[in-house]
Amino acid sequence: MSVGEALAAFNAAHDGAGGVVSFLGKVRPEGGVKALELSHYEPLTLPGMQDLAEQARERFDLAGVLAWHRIGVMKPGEAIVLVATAARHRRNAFEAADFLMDHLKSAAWLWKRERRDDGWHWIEPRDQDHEDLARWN
Amino acid sequence: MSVGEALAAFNAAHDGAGGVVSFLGKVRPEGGVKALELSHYEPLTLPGMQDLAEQARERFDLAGVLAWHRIGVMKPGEAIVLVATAARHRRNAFEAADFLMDHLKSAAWLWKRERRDDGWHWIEPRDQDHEDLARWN
Amino acid sequence: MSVTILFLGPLRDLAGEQEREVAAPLDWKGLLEAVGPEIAEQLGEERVNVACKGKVLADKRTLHAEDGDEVALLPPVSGG
Amino acid sequence: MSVTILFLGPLRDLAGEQEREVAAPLDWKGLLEAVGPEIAEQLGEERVNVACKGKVLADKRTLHAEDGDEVALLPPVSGG
Repeated sequence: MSVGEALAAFNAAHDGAGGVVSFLGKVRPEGGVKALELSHYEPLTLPGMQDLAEQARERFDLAGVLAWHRIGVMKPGEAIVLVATAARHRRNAFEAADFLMDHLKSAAWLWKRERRDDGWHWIEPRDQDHEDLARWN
Repeated sequence: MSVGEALAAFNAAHDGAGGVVSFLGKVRPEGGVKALELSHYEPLTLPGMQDLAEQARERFDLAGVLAWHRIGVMKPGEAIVLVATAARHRRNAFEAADFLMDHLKSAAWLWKRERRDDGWHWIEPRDQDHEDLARWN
Repeated sequence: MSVTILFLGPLRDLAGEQEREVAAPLDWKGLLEAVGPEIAEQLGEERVNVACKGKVLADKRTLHAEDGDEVALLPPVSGG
Repeated sequence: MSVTILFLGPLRDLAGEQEREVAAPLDWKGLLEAVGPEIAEQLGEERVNVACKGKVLADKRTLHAEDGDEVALLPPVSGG
């Protein structure tokens, strides 16, 4: 299922919601990055994402949540992550998508490395990512 | 062009952006609303939306902006408005989409009325909409 | 030798029509007379704007429409 | 009679392998010995977590893995 098909299905499934917000994150073709690899630990990663989606649903009174994260090797321009939120009011849908992304960036069981000309480098969240996450506490 | 096709084309056009945010606003099937009618004054509405998109592009350093607003009569569940923003960093893309929607809701040259059982009623922005708009000043 | 007055949004209901042709030239005083007391009262409110030839007037009281011009009466907006 | 230790993310590079079988049972002291000094140092850091049987330990020093259990070493994460 493509990103477009997933969003179309999500929209169709939430006809009654006034607003649907989506975020699509892609590998940026810059800084000499040739590829990105995301790895996970399935026994934790999947339940963790399900729990995160459920938290978002309750906290922002959502009609629906979609949270996808790819694993494996991705090339510049390719999709890494897709979230979508459906809510009665737009502010809730916006905040929930923001909340999901802040958590997926620096509080989900995923590990990211970049391949540059001189090989692979593990990436840790930036200070900005930690600050973004702290907004929700 | 459908909402899905528009978003797919927007994504494809902004391969280099790290993040793409979209907002889709639909007629809510509640409160006895049978239909919504949006009217515009083209000599002001279209240049106003173009100016708004350009403001968002500069303010949030966007790689791209999409802003669609339908006019005419719409039924519950149908799309009214679609915005999409592409940026290097996700926070900018989120804020720009939020900014666009707050302005389209209460500062664009559009007039909305609802048809309920007892006929048509003109809608003015809620206090919340005015407060949302004021955040950007 | 006429000016077209356009009634947008709820003003269309008050006017009972979408547009009206009136004699040119048309200034603020002439506009208030042309639209009748109910719409004139609305025009007195700060949040109701007036556009002439597709441009919103910074001060609607400076209206000066000539033959062929379109004057649009713009009540408070709501989109999305 | 063995426990599987999984090295996630950058710990995989430090370990030079993705997983290692060690003798059961395995406690915190046994883990530090089994992984070698470099990874033991990482495990001493607060931000490195340990999971046993698919559950993150609230206090990794209470580790008690038995035959057939999987112990995952979890360095700081980064997604998206």
